[in-house]
Amino acid sequence: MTAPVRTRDRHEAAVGLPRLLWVPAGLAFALIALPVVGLGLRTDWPRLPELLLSEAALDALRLSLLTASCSTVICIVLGGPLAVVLARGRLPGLQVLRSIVLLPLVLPPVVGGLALLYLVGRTGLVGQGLELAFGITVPFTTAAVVLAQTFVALPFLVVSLEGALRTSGQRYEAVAATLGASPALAFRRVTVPLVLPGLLSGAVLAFARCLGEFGATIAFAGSLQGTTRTLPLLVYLARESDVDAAVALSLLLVVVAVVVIAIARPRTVAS
Amino acid sequence: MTAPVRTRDRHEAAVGLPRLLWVPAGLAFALIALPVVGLGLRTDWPRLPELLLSEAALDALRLSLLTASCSTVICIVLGGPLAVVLARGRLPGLQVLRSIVLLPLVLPPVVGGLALLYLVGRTGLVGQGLELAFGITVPFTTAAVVLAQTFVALPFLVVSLEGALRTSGQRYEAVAATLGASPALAFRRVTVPLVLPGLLSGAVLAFARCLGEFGATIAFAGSLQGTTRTLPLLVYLARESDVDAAVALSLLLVVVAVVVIAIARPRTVAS
Amino acid sequence: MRRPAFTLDVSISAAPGEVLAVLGPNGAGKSTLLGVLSGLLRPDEGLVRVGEHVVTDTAAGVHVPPHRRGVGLLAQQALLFPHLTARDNIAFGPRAAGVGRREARARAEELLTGVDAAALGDRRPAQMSGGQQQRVALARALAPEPALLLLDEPLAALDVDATPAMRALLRRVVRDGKQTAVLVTHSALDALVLADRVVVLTGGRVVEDGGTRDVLARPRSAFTARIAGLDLVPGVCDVGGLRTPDGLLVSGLTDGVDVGDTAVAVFPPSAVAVYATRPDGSPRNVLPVRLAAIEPRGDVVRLRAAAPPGGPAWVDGLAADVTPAAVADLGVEPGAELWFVVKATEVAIHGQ
Amino acid sequence: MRRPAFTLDVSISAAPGEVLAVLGPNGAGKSTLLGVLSGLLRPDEGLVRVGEHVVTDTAAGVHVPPHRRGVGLLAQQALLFPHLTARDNIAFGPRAAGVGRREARARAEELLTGVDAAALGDRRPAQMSGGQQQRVALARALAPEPALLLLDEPLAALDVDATPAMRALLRRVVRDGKQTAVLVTHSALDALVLADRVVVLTGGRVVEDGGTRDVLARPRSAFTARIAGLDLVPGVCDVGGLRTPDGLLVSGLTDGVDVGDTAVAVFPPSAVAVYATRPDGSPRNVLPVRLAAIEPRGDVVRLRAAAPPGGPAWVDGLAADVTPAAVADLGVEPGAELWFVVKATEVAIHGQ
Amino acid sequence: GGAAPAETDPSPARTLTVFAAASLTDVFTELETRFEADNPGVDVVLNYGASSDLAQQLVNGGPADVFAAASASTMATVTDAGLVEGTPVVFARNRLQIVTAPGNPEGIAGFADLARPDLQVVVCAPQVPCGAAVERIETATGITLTPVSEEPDVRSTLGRVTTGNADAGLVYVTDVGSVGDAVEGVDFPEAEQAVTDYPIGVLATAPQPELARAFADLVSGADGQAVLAGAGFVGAP
Ligand SMILES: Nc1ncnc2c1ncn2[C@@H]1O[C@H](COP(=O)(O)OP(=O)(O)OP(=O)(O)O)[C@@H](O)[C@H]1O
Ligand SMILES: Nc1ncnc2c1ncn2[C@@H]1O[C@H](COP(=O)(O)OP(=O)(O)OP(=O)(O)O)[C@@H](O)[C@H]1O
Ligand SMILES: [Mg+2]
Ligand SMILES: [Mg+2]
Repeated sequence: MTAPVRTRDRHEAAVGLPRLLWVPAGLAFALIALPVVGLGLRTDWPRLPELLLSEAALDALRLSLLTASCSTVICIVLGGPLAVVLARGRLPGLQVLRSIVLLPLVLPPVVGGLALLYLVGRTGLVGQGLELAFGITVPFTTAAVVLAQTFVALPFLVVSLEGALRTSGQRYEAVAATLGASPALAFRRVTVPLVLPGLLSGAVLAFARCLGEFGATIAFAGSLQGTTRTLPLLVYLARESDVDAAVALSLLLVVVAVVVIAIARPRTVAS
Repeated sequence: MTAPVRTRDRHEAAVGLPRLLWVPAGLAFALIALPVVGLGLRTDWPRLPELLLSEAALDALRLSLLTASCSTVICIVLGGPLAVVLARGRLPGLQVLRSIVLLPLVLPPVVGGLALLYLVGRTGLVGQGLELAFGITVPFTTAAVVLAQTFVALPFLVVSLEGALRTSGQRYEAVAATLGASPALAFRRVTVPLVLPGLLSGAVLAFARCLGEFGATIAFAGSLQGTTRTLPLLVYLARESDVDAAVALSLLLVVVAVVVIAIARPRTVAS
Repeated sequence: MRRPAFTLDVSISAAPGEVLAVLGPNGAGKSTLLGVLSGLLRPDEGLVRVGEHVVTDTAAGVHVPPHRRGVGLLAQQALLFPHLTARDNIAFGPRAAGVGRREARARAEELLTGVDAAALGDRRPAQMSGGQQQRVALARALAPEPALLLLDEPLAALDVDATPAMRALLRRVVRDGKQTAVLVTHSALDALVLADRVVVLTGGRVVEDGGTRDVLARPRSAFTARIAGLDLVPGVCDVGGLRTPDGLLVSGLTDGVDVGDTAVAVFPPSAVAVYATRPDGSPRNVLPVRLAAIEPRGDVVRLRAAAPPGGPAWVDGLAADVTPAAVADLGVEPGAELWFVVKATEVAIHGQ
Repeated sequence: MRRPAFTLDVSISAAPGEVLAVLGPNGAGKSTLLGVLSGLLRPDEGLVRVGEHVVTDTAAGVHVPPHRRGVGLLAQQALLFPHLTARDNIAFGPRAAGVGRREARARAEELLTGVDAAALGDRRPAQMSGGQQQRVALARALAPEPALLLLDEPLAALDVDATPAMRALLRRVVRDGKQTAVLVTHSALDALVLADRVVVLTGGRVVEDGGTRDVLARPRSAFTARIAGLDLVPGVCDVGGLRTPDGLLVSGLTDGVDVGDTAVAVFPPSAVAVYATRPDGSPRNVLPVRLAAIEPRGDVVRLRAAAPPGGPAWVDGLAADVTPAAVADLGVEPGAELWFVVKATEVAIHGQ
Repeated sequence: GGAAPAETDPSPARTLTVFAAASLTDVFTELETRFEADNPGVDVVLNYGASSDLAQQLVNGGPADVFAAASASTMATVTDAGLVEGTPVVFARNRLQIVTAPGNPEGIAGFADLARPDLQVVVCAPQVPCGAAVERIETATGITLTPVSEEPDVRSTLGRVTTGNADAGLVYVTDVGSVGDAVEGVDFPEAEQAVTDYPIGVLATAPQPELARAFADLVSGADGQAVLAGAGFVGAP
């Protein structure tokens, strides 16, 4: 059985890995881990508690967690359907749509932030409309942070979920249809549970990207303590005056990320 | 048959998509596309040729393409095996390794660059060794750009490939083993072809991320025309004095990305 | 329905409540046919009607999606939902039809018992054996009680204990329920027990179509004869028998066929006597063959013929049922040259 | 080998060059057994030896990986490599063994012809029918000529034309080649044609083990009797026959069993006469049954019994083969109450 | 922090939004505390960033009361858009200093030494104010540097030297002061020819014009100047 969702039988003997793989895998791991370890070594541990427990740091941490969570939820709610349409839809020009979805990845985040400012800023196309119609201004609010994060993180979710949808195929949806399930029901009861691992790993990627987001946020949402100054922005500011503080705050970011991912990931694997 | 690699039968009737999905999918697409369109509207088209054909722009474009390609290749060569080990290996603590691989995603790129500098810089742990042993200094060279890009892009490749490996499962490798294929052979002739779509979409993600990379490059490699100043760095600088130029150069980046992705992607789908 | 190197071109119909068996060699287009009926495949040209409703009409551009056809399909591969337990797999269809959770589970429980898998209710597909999966898949296909039920080899992979029980269950469901059913099978027994009518497909075309008993008792194609366990020789009707392509006359009783018509000669393997040397005697049909295989079957042993060197090709595949004692007396091994002898009175010749 | 609610506990062996058939109901552990032999599953406790080499020994912590066991496995699911053509699928094994590309393709071509799929060489699995995939999978398993070949229902999903041909091919390969083979099947015919010895598994345990003919001619378990097409009644040996659990005496010829031993009474369905009313006469064994199913089988019709209300449970599943004319005379429908009558001379009683 | 800065809330809890160049972080954070102490019920919200980004935000409708830029040209972007009330005031100036490893191991004495081929020198890119200053000095002295990198901001330039990856760099005096003993600053006379101005302006659209003027006054007033001087800035002209 294909069983993306299967309980691994503890009796299944591991299919061996080619030995040679371990060398590049080790190198790749070292490339990622060593710089972070180096960062840890540079850290001024005794000063750490003071730095991390400052009001500014706590504000930023709270804001970072809040906005990254909101953005991830929005990414799932909007990006999930987009991934399904890209993977399953039969539209002319789907190929072009697919490339466009990747654009926020290529755009330097600051430019992405500027693009958002041009669009949703008070003088922007959409921004003017929003202000006239509802009296809402988006930039420099926490909503702007969420928007900026969603913009940069959306492609992550879409691309990994689309990959999972493609790999899992449509066989089970076809079976559901022959059992009388409407597309909506088949989607809810078959597609979603089957691609849950893909969705979760996409969500983890998106969350991580949101947590680390800097350029688009500072350009679009500004850097206001408690409202828009997330941890990465605080790191940037701290660097102006105190590199040690910046490093310490980065480590906080790293720890938060590892904790959140460790909480989210097990389900990916167990299911 | 699971057939991630199958020729789609043109007779297969599409399993319908729930209608309601199109609304969030459209929203998600608008969220990504509208800012970019807004950027296009802001562009000073008459000045475009002059801006894009300047020596600085051409140098940056050449450098960006060169380094992003190199980095993507390194990501595949190193990250591919790492993904396989993470998806298939049976090691205690794999869960932790898996979270660590995501760190470059969370770390603000500038901090990532700093971390690399601490490690491979002249006074860094590895950097000192390199200088003593081979007289090599890495920062301020094109190699540093590649290193910085590889560092930030590696998780993309690893995570999406690992997802594909998990979804495709190990059934076919088990079959290969019962036919007498060693793990190395099974890897080459079964695993790799089966996860090719996942590998390609991971590579596209990584390439896009490399192309847009700014923070780690500036912090680690520096910014010198022809050697380390890639397009995003040029965009960032240009924006200090001339926002129009920055927007134009960003559009160049966008066009390059779309072209490269459009060339790379079709294979993902056809195969 | 056209595919590279394969074209399905059939016209079949089943009356409401009728059970239609589809027989045919591998690759004949049986699964493709069910795909078209269920709506999972779109034919290049064609019209499919279920009850009063046209569900596919390529001329008019009609293609009703599978879930709105009232058609259930048990595909050749079980494809149980890997994330659901056996019970939830079976309850899926009734739930999709709007049946309440409790009622759907009760129905699932009942069907689980029906397919003799009551103990497996809480298992996921990956925790079941091949035959267990097949049972649950059958139960799942039966659960929504669609107006038209399409079953692709539903009894494959089942053990001897289960097969009669499942067959009885299917019979109950499709005969007593007022469901119309199309059943793909490789077993004459399934067709005989379950089906009113039989369609035989070969190479994407209908080669036989009729009441189950008629078709199996008077096969017109080599494939049907093989399924029915009969020997068949094709040729042209001649006076007193059938003239084979190489000119030999097979004597037999003609039955409403005119001389010169294409016809087939049919006889049961049990009517074939086997000799190691050419016998002299009353039987008119004496065929030189090479022994291809010896297959014990319960009380008798089936000897399967192949064409002898230089002999006619049409003897290939003919079977003779003899007693084990006779085989011992003959003392033969595959490859030996033998004579198959059939009395003319045992040979029925009918038109094609 | 332990799993929740299932434990496989067997000890089997096959001499070099021997073909061993494994029979058993669904979920008996047949596939699990092959998994352990091939090395894809690690047993909790156990020892597996292939030729001279110990390949699994849980006590010593030995587990040779599958690809170094010289063991080939055709699993229950075809699982053809979806990215390779049929030809490349078959050539995979020889290529893995270091055979040159050209030679491997030649071997693939030969096997493709052997499984009657020569036209499919360039097709991908998704472009083949179920039976076609099964053929290619069989060819793929045979291609590397492993010392020990494990085949899990290799002839399922094949059409009647193909089955004898594949059986002959298998026979050629496993009998003439010096390969040892373990063959899982649900068909007595496969076992009789292909296997020297038979092992019957039920619920993870070996219930019978012996020469194919012995086991099938003198079944000791209900399952084996069913596979062999015989009727079986379990009980205890008594003077002149077999005493069933509910106290009835089934008369028959005892055969080296002592009174008081557990034993089974075995008789062929063809020896069973059927009456609508209780007959008077010489036959000693007169069993009241309820008719469960009527199955036409070639020349005869098989009547399958179920326990009548209040009657003994062990009659459930007994079969009687009668002529179609007799059925017409009886004029019965499933559910009718009948009498099954067997002469004592037809009943063999042997120990268990 | 707290309430969204866009709100014009007439209640006693008033919010003053100040957009300031990131290099002013320390100074303005201190001045924020003072201003809030002097004006109870006022919450100063500071938005730090690259001057050019801040200018873009303002041009695109960013709701600020005060803008303090790190260069005259970025302030010009905002005044050209007609967003500044009156004329911006230069409240501080900054000049370049050579920065080297502690103890000046390479013995760098003046601007001319930076052209030595054995040295790895980093400067700011000409597009940013500190790089523009370097360019002016180069023109004035006729000495052309061949830096290994042209950084996009002063902090990056400084970071190169603090981490030991460059032998010398050209940064603002204020930056050298902020990192303490990690580096050593070397003054050179040509720096006086390329002083960078820090202008401050009250926005025409300021929701809190009086408070804005008060804040600008604080910065250019004695208190502000003292804090600025403490950070190494040269006072207003
Ligand atoms: N996707 C495809 N592309 C091309 N040919 C195909 C495709 N799928 C099936 N075929 C061919 O169509 C023919 C009919 O296939 P189908 O699955 O209907 O056969 P079947 O009668 O069900 O056979 P079986 O008894 O083996 O299941 C076969 O010859 C097969 O090779
Ligand atoms: N992963 C698993 N977890 C728990 N139980 C399992 C698992 N896989 C198989 N089983 C159980 O183990 C038993 C043996 O399964 P196995 O597949 O060996 O049966 P089998 O004899 O091959 O049956 P079949 O004839 O249906 O193929 C079954 O009862 C099955 O339900
Ligand atoms: Mg089929
Ligand atoms: Mg099995």
